[in-house]
Amino acid sequence: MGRHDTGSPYAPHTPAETDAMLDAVGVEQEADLFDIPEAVRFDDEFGIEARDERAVRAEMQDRLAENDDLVEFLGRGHYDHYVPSLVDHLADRQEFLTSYTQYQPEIAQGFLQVLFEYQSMLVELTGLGIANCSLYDAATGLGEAATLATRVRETSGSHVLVPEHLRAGKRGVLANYADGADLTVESYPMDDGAVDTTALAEAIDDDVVMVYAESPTVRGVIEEDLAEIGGLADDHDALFCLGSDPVALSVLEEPANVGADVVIGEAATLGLGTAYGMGMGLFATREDFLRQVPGRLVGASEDESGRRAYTLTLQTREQHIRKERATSNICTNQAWVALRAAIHAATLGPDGLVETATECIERTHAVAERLDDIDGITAPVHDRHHFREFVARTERPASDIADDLAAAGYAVHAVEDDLLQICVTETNEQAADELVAAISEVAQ
Amino acid sequence: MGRHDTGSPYAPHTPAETDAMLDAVGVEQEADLFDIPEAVRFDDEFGIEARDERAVRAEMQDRLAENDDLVEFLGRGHYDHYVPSLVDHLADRQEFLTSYTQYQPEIAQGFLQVLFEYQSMLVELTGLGIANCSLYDAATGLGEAATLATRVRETSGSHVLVPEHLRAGKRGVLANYADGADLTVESYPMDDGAVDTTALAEAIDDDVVMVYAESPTVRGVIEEDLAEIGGLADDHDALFCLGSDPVALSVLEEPANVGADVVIGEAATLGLGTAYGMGMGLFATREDFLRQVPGRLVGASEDESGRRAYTLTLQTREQHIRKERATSNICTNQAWVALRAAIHAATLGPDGLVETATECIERTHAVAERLDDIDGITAPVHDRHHFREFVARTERPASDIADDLAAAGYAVHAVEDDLLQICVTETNEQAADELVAAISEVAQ
Amino acid sequence: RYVPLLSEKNNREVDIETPLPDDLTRDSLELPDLSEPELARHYSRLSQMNYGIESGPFPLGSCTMKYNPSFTEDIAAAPAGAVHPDRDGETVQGTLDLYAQLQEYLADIGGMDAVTLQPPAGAAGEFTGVLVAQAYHEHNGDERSEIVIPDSAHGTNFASAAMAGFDVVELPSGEDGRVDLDALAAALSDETALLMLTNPNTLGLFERDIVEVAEMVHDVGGLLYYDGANLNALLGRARPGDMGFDIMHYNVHKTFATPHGGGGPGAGPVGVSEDLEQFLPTPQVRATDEGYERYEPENSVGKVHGFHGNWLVLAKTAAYIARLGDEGLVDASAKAVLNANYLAEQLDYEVPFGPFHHEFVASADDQDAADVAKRMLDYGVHPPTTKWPEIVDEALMTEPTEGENKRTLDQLATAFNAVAGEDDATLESAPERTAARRIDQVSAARDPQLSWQALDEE
Amino acid sequence: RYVPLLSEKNNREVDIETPLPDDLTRDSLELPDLSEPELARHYSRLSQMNYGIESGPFPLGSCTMKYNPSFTEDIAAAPAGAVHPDRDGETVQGTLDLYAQLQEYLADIGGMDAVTLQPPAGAAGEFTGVLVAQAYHEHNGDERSEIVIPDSAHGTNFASAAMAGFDVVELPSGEDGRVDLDALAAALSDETALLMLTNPNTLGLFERDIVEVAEMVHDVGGLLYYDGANLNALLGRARPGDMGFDIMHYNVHKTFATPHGGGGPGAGPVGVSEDLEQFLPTPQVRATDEGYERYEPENSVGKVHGFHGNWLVLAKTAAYIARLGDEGLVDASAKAVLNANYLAEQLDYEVPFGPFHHEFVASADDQDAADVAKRMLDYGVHPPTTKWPEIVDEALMTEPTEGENKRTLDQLATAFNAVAGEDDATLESAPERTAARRIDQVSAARDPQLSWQALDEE
Repeated sequence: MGRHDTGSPYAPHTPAETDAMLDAVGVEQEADLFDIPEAVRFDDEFGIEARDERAVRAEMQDRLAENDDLVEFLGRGHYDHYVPSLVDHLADRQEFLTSYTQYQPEIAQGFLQVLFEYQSMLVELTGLGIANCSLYDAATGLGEAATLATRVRETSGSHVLVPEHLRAGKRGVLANYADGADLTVESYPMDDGAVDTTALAEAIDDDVVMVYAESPTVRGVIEEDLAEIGGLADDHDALFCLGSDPVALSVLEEPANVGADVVIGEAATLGLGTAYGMGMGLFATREDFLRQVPGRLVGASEDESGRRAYTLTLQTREQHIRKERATSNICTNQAWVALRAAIHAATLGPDGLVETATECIERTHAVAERLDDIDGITAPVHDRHHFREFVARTERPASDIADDLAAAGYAVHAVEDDLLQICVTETNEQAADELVAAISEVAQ
Repeated sequence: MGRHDTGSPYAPHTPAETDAMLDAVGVEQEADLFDIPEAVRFDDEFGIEARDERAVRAEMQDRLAENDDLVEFLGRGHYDHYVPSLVDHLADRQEFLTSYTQYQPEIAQGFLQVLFEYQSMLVELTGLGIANCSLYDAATGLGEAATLATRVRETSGSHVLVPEHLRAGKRGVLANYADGADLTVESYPMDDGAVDTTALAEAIDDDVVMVYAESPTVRGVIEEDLAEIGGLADDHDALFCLGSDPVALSVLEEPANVGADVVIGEAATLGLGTAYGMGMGLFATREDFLRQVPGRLVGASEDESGRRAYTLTLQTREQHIRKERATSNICTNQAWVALRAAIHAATLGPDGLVETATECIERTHAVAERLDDIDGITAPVHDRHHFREFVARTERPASDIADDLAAAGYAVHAVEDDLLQICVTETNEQAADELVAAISEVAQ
Repeated sequence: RYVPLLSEKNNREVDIETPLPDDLTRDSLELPDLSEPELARHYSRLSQMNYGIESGPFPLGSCTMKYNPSFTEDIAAAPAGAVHPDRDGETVQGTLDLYAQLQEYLADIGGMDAVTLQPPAGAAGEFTGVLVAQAYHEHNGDERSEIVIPDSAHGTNFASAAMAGFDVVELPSGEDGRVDLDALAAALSDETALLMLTNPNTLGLFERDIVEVAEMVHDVGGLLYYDGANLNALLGRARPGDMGFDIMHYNVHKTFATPHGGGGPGAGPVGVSEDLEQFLPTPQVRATDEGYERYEPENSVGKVHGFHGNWLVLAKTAAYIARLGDEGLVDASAKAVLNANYLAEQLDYEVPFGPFHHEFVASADDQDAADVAKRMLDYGVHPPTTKWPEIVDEALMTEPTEGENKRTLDQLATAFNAVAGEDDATLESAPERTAARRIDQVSAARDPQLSWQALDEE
Repeated sequence: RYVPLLSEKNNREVDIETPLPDDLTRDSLELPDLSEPELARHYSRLSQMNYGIESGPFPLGSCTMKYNPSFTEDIAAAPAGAVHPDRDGETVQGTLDLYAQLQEYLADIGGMDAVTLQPPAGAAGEFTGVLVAQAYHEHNGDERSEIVIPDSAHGTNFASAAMAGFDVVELPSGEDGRVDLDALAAALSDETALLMLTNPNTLGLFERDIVEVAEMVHDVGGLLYYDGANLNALLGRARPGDMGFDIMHYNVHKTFATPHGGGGPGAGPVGVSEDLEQFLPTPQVRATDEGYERYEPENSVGKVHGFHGNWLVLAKTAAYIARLGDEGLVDASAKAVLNANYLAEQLDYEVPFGPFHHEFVASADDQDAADVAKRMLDYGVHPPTTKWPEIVDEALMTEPTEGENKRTLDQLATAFNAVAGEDDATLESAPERTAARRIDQVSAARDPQLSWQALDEE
């Protein structure tokens, strides 16, 4: 309002200040400062009308209110766990939220320590020696793993093997990363929702640089043959990259123990909740690959007075120093989401994490069993252990059922013609009874 | 979760710590620390089941969602102005929100400075020399003004005069404060919504210790004869107490210029928005009464190094030192709301404040005129200038109309059998057209 | 670390032009005029010059500065709760439900029969309680003029009694720091309207003779008032109602963890026994077959707040109690008492009296307690309440609350004990390590400068 | 000011028991186990050891650290926006509407015809742009192997080009710090897929010959890529699309004030000319008669993010642009450029080249630029970017942004100039006044300790 009615409300200049500064610089007007050839000057308008803060809030919230208010039973790589209020309260402090990358560690010890703690938690969860302090998401993490594989392998190779059941978006991102490294992506078959290790053994050869598997899979199946997969990869000097997430890792066998060389996954399952797919890529790997790791690493050191201090380290791997020979082009990452995940994990503590994970097994099992009782539904389709989610076979077309459920107020995945997928966490479990009832209405 | 499943989640003790501490104290168990006679021990349960954070949030929010979602055109002492996001962002910082009263000013300079700035803003708005840094609300401020009057008057008196149009709650609080000071509260008449100064002149005598008037009044009328009222009070050695609020004061004549000795009012019109009546009492007065002021005062001083510093001052007026001879019993006040109001005022700046106030005049006038065009409605009833709100006369019973409007999604006041009261600010103006249309539907 | 006043950064005087006649308006308004980035830095910086409960321990005796769970803020901020106080009860059933539930929670916890949520602070609760007692006696045609208060009581007790027009009879503490029954007998008479008692008292001592005290007061026709400032010591262990108290207030910003906001807002709900419900402020909330309704108690004392009290604070209170439940409440008190006892055990300062509960009062003895406090600032902790209650020489009134862990208590003890060993000169020149050094409060009071306008006039 | 690691405060190992067979689960999990009050203090304390945009000026060149309006956080936090990425488009019309609007805002601002919001950061935007260029050439049956990049460009340009399998041809800057047309002519060939350019470049200089540059690149069949890192200099004054750029990315966490989050999340939307829309990642969002829908562009490069990009960041971007509007955007650039010019004018350090726009690169000359930065910390301000771009000796790359007022710029200048007059010894022992003193980065890299487990092994 007032003098801030026009122009940017976030430019503090009073008219008198502006005049004094123009004088000091020796120009008459702001336009004179722009050294832009006439030919490319823009003299038109964008036609964006400035609105005050209240109006923008109202407008944006009204717009978002156009989203149908459905109870979501959706997963497949993006999960909704309850984020404790403390996470928002602390992460929103301006000293964290509005800070820059820690190029001046002496005034960034707070954020650096949180990232160091995040890395340490991931080291515990994965059993691997190194975790970086975030990539964009699980998909880009998978892409980075593939390029890492080409760098650490002694001989070149041309293939990456991925499971038949894989989120298309994740495979798509991998393909783009792989392409630049002259790799092609190929699928190996699965059997009843898990890796068909016999088929994998046939598919793999020395031209494979990396084998990727997930546990839980995109369908929520807990993989039982990880060590065997790791062994197969090892036999062919291929990296074994495992996809998982921090909640699952709190109870599942440590990836390091099944031969995983890299763990990637969606670490925003802690810290973020449902965010239209926004995530945060976890990336952990063996210490051998230290100098090939993509992304930022925080290390402990000392300051001049001998006290422990933290700093970004091994930056010579990064693009701003190594340019086209960098381990990755990543610069801005998801540091603040990593901070949120770390605070969330700390708030849960080991008991809370394990309890959350255990519920992801028990609750999912219970809901699947109840659906199986409904005529026209078989659940779970895969005779496996599940985590958070499972697929159910339908007699009616799955997409028709999904549409009917949407009309009734519930969102589920229709993954194939006759397959629904359902994800249950603590944030939608209160509506699970209603969902089961709604499905029984529309199953036939 | 985990070890925090039972007991208070906000008590950090691990079992081992608890044991070590019990050992150090020399008792076997916590119960042994309580020196409570058997006869009054409580061995029962409250029956309150602990719920986790998520469950409490869901439960409370579900409960509040039982409130009907009406667009409110309500005022009469509690107003909804848009509170900029910055206010929440800053006021919620734990250093402000969770701090205590500033008994150790050396580590409370931040809050003290904000309160000092709040006081200063109120000094500018009222023209009076002193503003304290908050009372509970306007009503308790009025009560405190009455007891101040008894303390500063040379001779005792037995009456306080208040206007005929006065919120019952405000009068009720005043009555309780007055009673203890052996005062009775009497009304003087109003004429067409404003003070009937002739009648006031007749009502006042030397037994009156204080005359109270409001501008804007509870009906939104801007009082035109304040100086005359002030003169009448002065003639009888009575204090003139004026009720107003910071938004109105940003354009209305300074209270000091019309002879006000005390200004009270609702200062949470800045900083808080609709809060079920929660408010913050502004209290400003002449410097003569410095040592009789109720509530906390922040003063500027210096620290040992000669730098300006702030501290609570004149605490000898207060109950913790002066006990029953204190100027008030107030201890915990509304400091954080004062901080919010100060930030809100600063965010608006002088232009924004004046613009907000001007809109309270123009917008209200426009809506009243449109209602006046409706058959069955006369508005405004009072041929006066209005601020934020006005009363309208109805042909149908006002409460019937209010009920019909509630059914249509709008809340208005039915203040008398044939009077509706309507308040318009920037937060409901977008629905003013709809309200006018809705009223035209139900006016007859 | 000096932050200029907003007015020193940029003040601006604007002319006032409105649709009103000029004689109704001011000519101009002069206020700070700064942009949002400047304001964000200003207040963010000031916040960094302030000590909150997340900054470190805050062992202010009688203040119960415990951790404030952030989730309660989210509940208070729920848009559905932002309703106008004049809304028809039928249209705000959610809010009334929450009020009804909180009334019930508090009644259960205090052993009371009815609770009003209207008083906006503890002292307002005291005043309300005194009004209720007054109304009770008047209702019985038995006007009484005196309220009896122990010398160790909070100053607000005295002030609240005086505000309602009562004479205060101060009761000297016994040698054990508790109520002396002989002194009480001497103080009581048929003019006694009320005895106001804090239990455990401000020394942290439980009034062991509470049953006798109640009998004595009731025998002369008086009522008993419980000052809830120290209720955090007793949750689930003992209830004021069961001890014979007729009226009590709750300091929700102490016992129930709502943030203190640098001085407020708090809330001071008042509980009463069945007979006194009729005198509570209006409106009360009750459940009916059709939902919740507001009603006016039969012989209500009227209003103690313009509307319905401090809603935002009450919402946080309800959330905190629901989060803790029975077990959490009991545990909170247990750990608060354990912490106080543990800390006292570590101190070099003498701690007279006992056994104490949630707080204790150490004596700085030949040191100046206020200087001790300033010096403790140099050790990075918030000091205790000082020089009060007066029955302990150079009192250091200390209440760690349940929110501190053993390590923090040990740090606090280290700070206390370090200061205990220092000389007067060191203490007098403290604090040395804070943003502001010792502030001259004497000249601040002698020549008060209460606004930037006053500074400008210098 | 040392805060122990969470694991040093209390770690706990819990046994794992689940309904799963034991061989699928780990035996135990060891993680910090602390209560909420302890955690609140831990992180609150750590935050106080960090410098944010509300702590003071942040003149990091090429980083555009401007004030982040807090209201955009409220919009991002709106529950109605918290939807799953796999929701049917028909059920998330609000979200798609916002995407469509932001696509349009950005297209208008950049002079582009279509925009994808999928890239989650600026470098991801570059990679996306390179993929689009690659797809374009391949679509034309014209595979090309080289990308030309000036030596003053951001390191990410080189890395992004390499990631997509291109060879990088580095273009030496001309004597005036801009593109040298002769050098460009030498670098271009029929293998040139793309020229990646920052304009104004990292020296703050507008590429005056941009029209000729574009012609030359297009003449050899190449495309032009605009690195949006410095777009804050040009809002409403000039548009990359009008200069001949075919592809560009936007750094919304720079130009459009979304908070940088200590390293992210950002978002790096990519705009393209009409011909290239067919290659954008999938899905795109468009308006139809029935509302908004997602669709896959005809020859899409596929995915660059697993879902739909950094939604929370994009919501803030849209809110910021709507708040400013045309006038605000133009003013933001004007003030950013004015601030840079004003600040440069006050410095004792030499500032080569010019005229510059939103940033300038001063030379510390015979001082070590990194030491200068450390010493500036002692003056309470954040230092500029140092030692880059390399074409200025001991570069101090400085971008104050529009968010600073004259007083703050004067303070910054005072800090710069004070340091300019200090000797090497003073600089080398800096910082002296910060929580942590100079940190040993060399041994951190030589013997990396990247987890508390690694520390424990020591």
